[in-house]
Formats: sequence, structure tokens, C-alpha cells
Amino acid sequence: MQRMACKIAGVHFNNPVVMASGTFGFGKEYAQFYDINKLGGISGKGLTLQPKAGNRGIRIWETPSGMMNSVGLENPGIEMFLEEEMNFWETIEPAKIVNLGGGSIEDYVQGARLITEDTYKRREQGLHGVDLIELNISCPNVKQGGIAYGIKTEIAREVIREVRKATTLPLAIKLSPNAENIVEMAVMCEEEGADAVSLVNTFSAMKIDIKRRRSVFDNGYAGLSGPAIKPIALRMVHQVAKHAQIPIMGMGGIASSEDAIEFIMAGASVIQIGTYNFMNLRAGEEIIAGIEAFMEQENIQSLDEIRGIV
Amino acid sequence: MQRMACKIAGVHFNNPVVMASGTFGFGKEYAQFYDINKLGGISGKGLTLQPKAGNRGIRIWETPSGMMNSVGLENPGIEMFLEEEMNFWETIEPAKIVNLGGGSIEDYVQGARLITEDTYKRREQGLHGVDLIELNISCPNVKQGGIAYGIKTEIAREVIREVRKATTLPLAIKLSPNAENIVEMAVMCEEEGADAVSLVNTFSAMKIDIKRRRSVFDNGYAGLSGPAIKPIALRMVHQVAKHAQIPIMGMGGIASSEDAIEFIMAGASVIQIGTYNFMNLRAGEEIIAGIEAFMEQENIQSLDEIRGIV
Amino acid sequence: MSIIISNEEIAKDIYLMTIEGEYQGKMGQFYMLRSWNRYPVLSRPISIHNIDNGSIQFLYKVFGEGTRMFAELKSGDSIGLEGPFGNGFPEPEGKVAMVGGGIGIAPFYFAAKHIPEADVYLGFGQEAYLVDEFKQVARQVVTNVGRSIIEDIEPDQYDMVYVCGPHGMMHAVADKAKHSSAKVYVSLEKRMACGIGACLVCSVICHEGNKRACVDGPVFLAEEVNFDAENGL
Amino acid sequence: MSIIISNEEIAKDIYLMTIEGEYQGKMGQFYMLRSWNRYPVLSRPISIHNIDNGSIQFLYKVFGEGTRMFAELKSGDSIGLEGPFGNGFPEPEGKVAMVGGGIGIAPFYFAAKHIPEADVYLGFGQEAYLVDEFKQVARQVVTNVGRSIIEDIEPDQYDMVYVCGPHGMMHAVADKAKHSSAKVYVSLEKRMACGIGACLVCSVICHEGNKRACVDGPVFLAEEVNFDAENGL
Ligand SMILES: Cc1cc2nc3c(=O)[nH]c(=O)nc-3n(C[C@H](O)[C@H](O)[C@H](O)COP(=O)(O)OP(=O)(O)OC[C@H]3O[C@@H](n4cnc5c(N)ncnc54)[C@H](O)[C@@H]3O)c2cc1C
Ligand SMILES: Cc1cc2nc3c(=O)[nH]c(=O)nc-3n(C[C@H](O)[C@H](O)[C@H](O)COP(=O)(O)OP(=O)(O)OC[C@H]3O[C@@H](n4cnc5c(N)ncnc54)[C@H](O)[C@@H]3O)c2cc1C
Ligand SMILES: Cc1cc2nc3c(=O)[nH]c(=O)nc-3n(C[C@H](O)[C@H](O)[C@H](O)COP(=O)(O)O)c2cc1C
Ligand SMILES: Cc1cc2nc3c(=O)[nH]c(=O)nc-3n(C[C@H](O)[C@H](O)[C@H](O)COP(=O)(O)O)c2cc1C
Ligand code: FES
Ligand code: FES
Repeated sequence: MQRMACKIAGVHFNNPVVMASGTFGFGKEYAQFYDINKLGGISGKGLTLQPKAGNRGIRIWETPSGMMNSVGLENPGIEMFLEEEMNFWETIEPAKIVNLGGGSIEDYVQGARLITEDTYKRREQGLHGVDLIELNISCPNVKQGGIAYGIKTEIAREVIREVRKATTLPLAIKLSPNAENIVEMAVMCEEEGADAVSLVNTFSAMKIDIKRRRSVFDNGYAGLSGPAIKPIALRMVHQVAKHAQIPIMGMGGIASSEDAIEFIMAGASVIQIGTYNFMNLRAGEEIIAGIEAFMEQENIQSLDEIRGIV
Repeated sequence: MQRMACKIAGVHFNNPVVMASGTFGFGKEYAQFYDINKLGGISGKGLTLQPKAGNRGIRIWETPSGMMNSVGLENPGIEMFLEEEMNFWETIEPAKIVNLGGGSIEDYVQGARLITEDTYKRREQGLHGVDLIELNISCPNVKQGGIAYGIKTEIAREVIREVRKATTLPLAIKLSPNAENIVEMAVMCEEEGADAVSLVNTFSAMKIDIKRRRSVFDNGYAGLSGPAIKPIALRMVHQVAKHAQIPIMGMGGIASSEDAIEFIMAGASVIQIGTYNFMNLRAGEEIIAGIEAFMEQENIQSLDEIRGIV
Repeated sequence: MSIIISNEEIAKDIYLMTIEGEYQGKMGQFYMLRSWNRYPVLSRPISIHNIDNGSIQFLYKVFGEGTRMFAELKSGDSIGLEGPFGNGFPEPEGKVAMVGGGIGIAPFYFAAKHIPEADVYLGFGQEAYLVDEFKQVARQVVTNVGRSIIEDIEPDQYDMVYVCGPHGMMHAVADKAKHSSAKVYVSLEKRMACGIGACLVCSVICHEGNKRACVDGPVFLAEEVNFDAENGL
Repeated sequence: MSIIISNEEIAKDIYLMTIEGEYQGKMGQFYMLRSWNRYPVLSRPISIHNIDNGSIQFLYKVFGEGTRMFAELKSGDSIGLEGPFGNGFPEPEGKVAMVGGGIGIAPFYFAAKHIPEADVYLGFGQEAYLVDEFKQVARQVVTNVGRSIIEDIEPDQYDMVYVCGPHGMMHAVADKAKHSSAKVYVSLEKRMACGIGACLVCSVICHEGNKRACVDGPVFLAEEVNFDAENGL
């Protein structure tokens, strides 16, 4: 439907429904269940320069209306992605977002370069390449003793500044809700020339096995997602929308078209669906149809009419 | 049971189960359902110097495995409390915690003075008075344009320093999970001579009514509590316990004795039960029995054996 | 936990649930019901529709998640209930009218059994239900489908008018009775958490300050409520 | 959503659920089940116990919140299921033994129907169940209550051994068969979210790197699994 179309940094989305990184692979698996060409966009599984085996031990724990994950960025590495998965991506319509993680600034920069060069090469060949890089700054900063880049604004600034120099592709920064000051963080992204912010990533959280007297996760903490966090994520998106100009990809616990519309009314340009994919394999399709029905019902001609209205 | 006893700043708790401020009144209502003398402690409804009517409009909204409240500190004021509710408190056994809110530093200080003086007067008369003041720094700082005291460490420091001077009663600081840096905040409380920290208060959160295109709360945001937040609250308690020495009253979504034990293993000296009181009117009784059964089963002689073990 | 004897849809989305056991309660009081363990978090306040020896009944409308879960219950399933809570309607002094709008009729079956000489006004949106049952216990039953039941009642003819229904309807009846000698009592609906007066999420703005719907209400003398400030749910 | 034909407790905490419909699947594959809408968040992976014309069966043990909710379902209730997922056991080549420990016997009824000439070993903790049913489809059934079923099987006598049960048992059978010519296939239990290979929460540490239990498994050739690093759930 034309009136659902959105644009961020010149990138066209057929509709505001984007699948969140790490929950949707690169889309192939879900294509068995519905036509993923209906989606506005897909943010692929988080990639790092080198392949990663991810964390050992338990990787998932269910919580009341949520789940914690400790996948630890298991991924095949950027080169393997460009060689193998990009060919599949060239065959599908949704906006293509590469989610980029890293341990050092050099890794991030080098990763961004590889993706950018590859896309320009593809475009010369009449192919499409990647639409947008989504920089995941929740990764641990090796130099700072493992504290994530996404906590302190000035530390995040360093990595964003360098990555911004390394790519001419549209660049979104995926913010962590564990940031000390999410508004300040978003304003900084704007200052550093990022094209959008994605928020929120998972909340740092914990589960203790009281019989074994230890964390269930080998890593200690893990990331909380799902409906449980929606009220907090929505508040953060609203706060950022009120205090910064930068376009927002909003997410965190969205599990219905009503939830999605709330994020848009709070100011998100597009929304992302993560954990809800696990609750409903046809989540994307269902949420798009729900937003469409709401627009019909309320006679909304363009999402611009309601975006940021609250 | 003797082996469940705990001590914070010289205050004796028969067991680690304390009822959280704002969810238990002053205990009278729940006394109809079970013997509240079984409880370790009660943190009364939040008090301010002047009576407050609280917020208008909707005050509660249910969320997946949680709830948001916007009571806005409705309370009869400290004087009324001292005149009326303290008489009831003199008749019960649990440790008595006054939860103190305020809009200006002067209000906090004046409130702390009133409570302290009243308690000393009572003790001269052979009565008990208040055991502990729990300073709620989530209240909006009138001077700083309504931003809560509990967000930035240095702003919180000011109010804590003044209140610390104003009372010789044991003083706990109730920290907000919205704090920029919860560990730094707890360390500051320690530096300023507080006797304990309570964490966490509610998470700033939002709900939009998409038909009416506005927040359901007149105030915009409201406070999220309940099982949904437990994984995050537990992580915060664990972080603080690892980086600070100050005793912790841990809370946030505790809804079973297993949850309570997790908080103790994460380092809490005592735990508080808030929202779970609404899920189960006999919450306190049930959780105490559950902790006792666990200790029996695992042959634990004192909670010190497992406190902070993770 | 108590056992459900029956749970029937008696009109579209309107269910009558009968639960086994000996229960206490006065007209206009309510119970907090939950047929689940942990999800959703809060229990649901539902008025006493009827109490007999060995059972209690609730009449409810499917509205959201919780009432939908109630509607799925079958005979033999179990449900938790706590109560009775709230003040209930005052004992009659003089001639009484009961005015129920929509699912607001729920408390008046029990009330009419208690005050058989009262006149009962039942307003329905689309479809009337339980009218025969009300007729068996009440002296006179006036029903109205589709129009406003407010038009049917003449407050002047009564000493007391008990009202339960949508907030606007209660406000309107109160207004209509303003210059009559009838005392109007409204049963206000507020979202609740504890249900017993401890949490203050259910405050009702009254002229003399806040009152708690769960213990000071749900029934209020209409003239104490500050209807200009208080807009219900 | 599909309709439940029956859901019976056939031994303490062990239920057999029969669901109406035409279903696909191979031995060792599983479905993701959810009988709820929003809570809990995740669906539960359960192996195919049997497929007939017009129905599918699951055999499950009540373990936590989700399986407890399954146990409450009654005939006529509805349940959502997605599948079949996973690779399943390989087709037989030579003589096959199936070794089930506890609820790990679940997939072998369907497997034994498919390979009637296989020998079936069933190990139970306290109480045997479904043994007669297994005997009707399998050539030979060895049961064992209370002791370890591992003692009963001689891997040398088989070309393929399919194992499903507690992680330690699967590891032990793999060890016992190490110096035999039998190929051991284990069905690993891992917590799952998507169930279709997209989220990587179910990774199994194999000698050649990680594999996904939900699509590359749940059945793995025992020798590919790095049992020193991989400790199950
Ligand atoms: C004193 C009292 C007596 C009542 N008696 C009856 C009765 O006899 N029959 C009947 O059908 N309904 C009655 N109601 C209304 C009934 O409580 C709500 O319809 C019900 O709580 C809605 O729950 P839900 O899960 O279906 O809706 P949801 O919208 O999913 O509920 C979300 C939350 O909002 C609360 N909520 C939503 N609507 C209302 C409401 N109208 N009043 C109070 N809380 C609400 C719920 O309790 C829950 O906490 C009464 C309400 C009160 C306060
Ligand atoms: C491929 C596969 C096939 C299975 N087949 C069967 C079967 O036929 N019969 C049967 O009784 N059980 C089977 N299981 C185990 C079954 O999935 C778990 O017992 C069930 O998920 C427990 O859910 P719960 O809600 O009762 O427990 P909870 O502990 O409340 O569950 C919490 C979370 O942990 C997960 N979880 C807990 N235990 C397990 C486990 N052992 N395996 C995987 N996830 C777990 C749950 O799925 C859920 O996401 C199978 C598991 C897998 C992976
Ligand atoms: C299993 C899993 C893996 C994830 N992996 C990534 C990742 O690689 N990169 C990233 O930026 N976010 C990752 N996330 C975070 C999600 O993209 C999303 O920000 C978060 O889950 C909140 O949204 P939700 O509540 O809708 O799931 C992951 C989340 C889950 C549940
Ligand atoms: C209705 C309600 C009122 C509250 N009022 C106060 C208060 O007055 N002072 C305070 O410090 N905390 C207040 N709180 C916060 C709780 O004491 C507790 O910190 C929070 O709810 C988290 O715990 P829980 O998840 O167990 O509820 C209130 C919480 C609720 C739900
Ligand atoms: S619902 Fe808690 S005071 Fe009324
Ligand atoms: S459960 Fe998602 S990849 Fe296996």
C-alpha cells in the first residue's frame, strides 16, 4: 500500500515494518511461512569482521513476558556474508540493513569498509547491494575492559566518528537502553552525521539458578527482549523523538500492530520486530495488515499524519 | 525462624521479607488476610511534608507481566502520618520504614527532621518509633525543571548530604533504575554516609492510546513495576553488590520465594515485595514460607551463607 | 481456588458465571477474580450478581484480555476470588429506584432480591437479557433497548436512586436528580490493583478530597463526587 | 489453531495428547506447540510421537509452566502447532536399535512403526508406560525400570543406534558404542526460540563448529558432537 511507504536517509521502505537483527536470520527461513517481500525491511543477523562462534552454555532463558539471550553474536563473518547471503538478498525487495558489530574500533571501521566497497561494486554491476548499515554499539569495547561502547556517550562518539568516515552508505546507530543517557546519545549520533538511530537493543539482565547458586548464563548477564520491555522502550523512543531530529527505527517488545502504531505515534519512522517473530512465525505479515487496517479505519492517508503526534 | 533474621544498620529484621512502599499502605489493610507480624519489615506509603492529592486521570495501566502506576505520591502528609498511622505501627512487630519523598531539598530535610524528632520523643515515652528512613529520590527536583533527583549522581548527592545531616536515624536511599549509573549512585550513597540503598524503584515507561492519540497518563510517563522488570532489577542489585559495600534492600518484580532468593544470592540484605501483593493478597506470608522451605531443603543455617554468593 | 459450576453466554459477550461455595456479601459489593496464576498481573473487580446457599454468581461482559479468559472457563475449572470488597449500596430509606445501564445491571439482581419493593430500570444497548429473572425478584421492571434509560426515570418519585452504568450515564442521572429530593448513589468503575485500600490507584475525586473506589466506594453519594474533575476510567 | 481430541495422563505427569488434522512428519522431527496466545512468550518443542490419518500425537512430561498448561487442556480445546521441524532420524541401513530414556521414548513409537524390525529399548525411572503399545509395533521391546537402560544394549549387535533421553545418557551410549561399528544418532534437547534456524539460540557445539539443533538437528551423529564442550540444556 503506497500510503504506508517511509523513507530514512533516502532509503525507501515499502512500509514501516522491519525485522530486527538477530531474530530473523537473513530472512530465508521465514520465507517458508509468508512472502517476505511484503516486509518494509530486514536487518540481518549481526555481523563481525571475523566469524564468531558465540557464547557457550545456555543461550536463552524465558522470563515473564520476555526472554533473555546470550547468543554472543555468533555469525559467519562479513566476508562469508557478502559471498553467500548477499546473493539471496539481491533477490528480495525489502530494504536491506546490515547490522554491524565489533570488538575494536578498527574492526568496526574495517567491517563498514568491506560492506561499502562491496555495495559499490555490486551497483556497478547493476545489482542493489546494501541499503543501510546499522551499527550495533552494544558490543563490548575491548580496550575499555569489556564495557559496551553504547553506555557512555563520549566513548560511543569515537566509534561512530570513525565509522562515519569509513562509509558513504546511510548509517544508523543501534542504541542500547543501558546507555547512561539515551537522549544525549541520540543527539551525539546526529552531531556525528549518522542518518538514523535504532532503539532499543536488549536490556542487560540476569537470572540466577538458585540450586546451582550461579547465573544460568556463562557470561553472567544477558539481554532482555520481548513484550516485558515495551513500556520502557516506547518511553525511550518518545524521549529521543522529542529531543532530537534524527529519524528513529523504534523497537522493543512490539507484539501487535497496536504496539507498532504506538511507536510510530511516539515518533519512530519505522519499527522493528524482534522477539515477536518467535511468538508468531508470520509476525511481519500480521503486523503490516494490522497497521493497514488501522489506517483504513481511521482514514489516515500517510503515516506522517500520526508520526510523533504524541 | 531465627536463622532468617537479618540486620541493616543495626535494625533487626525477623526475616528478609519487607513490603515495598506504596503497595502495602501502612499494613492495616493486609492485616485482614494474614498476620503481618510475620513480616520482616514494612515500608509505608511514600510521605511528603505536605499532604498530596496525587495525579489526576488514569493512575494504573496493566502491561505484559507488569503494571504502570502514576499515583503521584498521594499521601496525607508526614504530620498526619505521625498523628494517626504511627499509633498502629507501635502495635506491630515488623521493622518500620518511613518512605520519604519531596519536591525540594528543604522538604526532604524538614520531613526527615519531623520523623526523627517524633521517634526520639516516642522512645523517651518507651515507645518504638520509626526504625529506618527510606529516602525516595525519584521525586522531581523542582529547581532542576522537574527532572528527578535520582537520575544524576551529583544532584542526588546534594539531597542525600542534607538529609544525612538532618537525621540520626538509619537512612536508606531508594534508587531509581532510571539513574544514569546505578553503581556510581550507590557508591555515592556510601560516601555520603547512608546506611543502605533500596533498589529498584519503578522504570520510567509509557503507554499510548492509539485511538485518542495521546498518552493514557495525564503526566505522560508512568512507573513500570512487576515481574516484567525482575531480570533487569536483579542485574542492577548484583552490579551494585559487586561494586559497593553498602547493604541493599533489593526489589523489582519479586513474585515468588525463588525470585526472593535470587535477589539475596545477588547480594541483597533484605528484599521488598511490591506489585506481587496485588497478585496475591497473602504474598508476604507465602514468600516467607517459601524461603524457609528452601533453607530447610538446602540445609542453610543463615542467609549469610548464600548472600551475594553469585 | 473455587470450582465453577457453570459459565454461560446468555447474550452476545455477556456471561453468567456460577461458582460453588458459601459466600458473603452485600448488594453493590464486589469480588476480585482471577482464573490465572501469573498472567495477567492484576485481578478483575466484578460485582456480586447473586448469592444463594452454596453458590455465588457474577454477570460479566467480555471486554479485554481478562474477561476473555473468564469466558473460556468451563464447568469444573477453578477460579480464585477474594472479597467481598467495597461499601455496597446503603440500606433503603423510603422508595428506591435502581438504574442499570448495560452490564451495569449486574449488581441489581442481588439488590432487587434484597429490596423487592424497589423499581428496577434496565437499559440495554442492543439486546435485553435476564429481564425475566429480574421480574421474578423485583416489584416492577422497566426495560429499554437502544434508547437512553435516563429518560424513563423520574427521580422525584423516589427517595433513593441507585445507579450503575457508563460514567456519562451516572453523571447524567445525578444531574437529572439535582433538584429533586432523591438521593442518588452511583457505583463508580475505576481500575484497581490491591482492591483493599492500600495502593491508591483507584482514587475518586470528591469535593472533600480523594476517596478510594475500592473501600470508600465503589458506591458514592453522587453529590460528593466532583464530576467535573472525575471522568471515570 | 487445531482441535484437541484427547489429552490423557497415562502415567504420573506423563500425558498423551491427540490433535485433529492431517499432519506431515518423519521420525525424530518435532513441532513447536503453544496453547496460549501471549504468555509464555516461547512455544515448546515436542517430538512427533505418532501420526495417523486425521490426527497427530504428542507424548510429554509435565516439567515447567508450558507443559503444565498443556496438561490442563481438555478435549475440544484448541492448540497452535507449527512444524514439522528438524532433520529427524536417518533412514535405516542395516540393523537398528532405538534407545529411549524417560520421556525420551516419545519419538520412538513413530520410529518403530516406520522400522518395525528395529529393537526398542525403553528405560523408565519409576513406572513403565506405553510398553504394550510399543510391543504392537516393534519386533522386540526391552524395558527397564529403575536401572540404567544403557546396560541392556550391546552396540556391536547393531548397525545404527538411535538414542533419545537425558544428555548424560546419550553421552554414555555414544561412549559405549565408540569402539563398535554401530553408528550412534542422538536427539539433543536444546532450548529454542524460532525453531526454524534463524536465531542461533540452539547451537550445538560440534567438532566442525556450531550446528543448529532446530534445523541441523535435533538428531546428530554422536561422533560429530563435541560432548566435552556441549553439555545439553
Ligand atoms: C467495582 C467494580 C465492579 C465491576 N463489576 C462488573 C460486573 O459486574 N460485570 C462486568 O462485566 N464488569 C464489571 N466491572 C468492570 C470490569 O472490572 C472490567 O470490565 C474488567 O476489569 C475488564 O478487564 P479485561 O481484562 O477484560 O480488560 P482489559 O482492558 O484487558 O483490562 C486491563 C486492566 O484494566 C482494568 N479495567 C479495564 N476496564 C475496566 C473497568 N471498566 N473497570 C475497572 N477496571 C477496568 C482491568 O481490571 C485490568 O486491570 C466492574 C468494575 C468495578 C471497578
Ligand atoms: C527437539 C525437542 C523435542 C522434544 N520432545 C519432547 C517430547 O516429545 N516430550 C517431552 O515431554 N519433552 C520434549 N522435549 C522437551 C520439552 O521441549 C521441554 O520439556 C519443554 O519445553 C519444557 O517446557 P516447560 O514450559 O514445561 O518448562 P519451563 O522450564 O517453564 O520452560 C522454560 C523455557 O525453557 C525451555 N525448556 C525447558 N526445558 C527444556 C528442554 N528439556 N528442552 C528444550 N527446551 C526446554 C522451554 O521450551 C521454555 O522455552 C523436547 C525438546 C526438544 C528440543
Ligand atoms: C536472539 C536475539 C539475537 C539478537 N541479536 C542481535 C544482533 O546480532 N545485533 C543487534 O543489534 N541486536 C540483536 N538483538 C536485539 C534485537 O534486534 C532487538 O533490538 C531486541 O530484541 C528488542 O526488540 P524485541 O523486544 O522486539 O525483540 C537480538 C535479539 C535477540 C532476541
Ligand atoms: C502503586 C505503587 C505505588 C508506589 N509508591 C511508591 C512510593 O510512594 N515510594 C516509593 O519509594 N516507591 C513506590 N513504589 C515503588 C515500589 O515500592 C517498588 O519500588 C517498585 O514497585 C518495584 O517493585 P515491584 O516490582 O515488586 O513492585 C510504588 C509502586 C507501586 C506499584
Ligand atoms: S485498588 Fe488499591 S486502593 Fe483501591
Ligand atoms: S531455535 Fe532459532 S536457530 Fe534454532
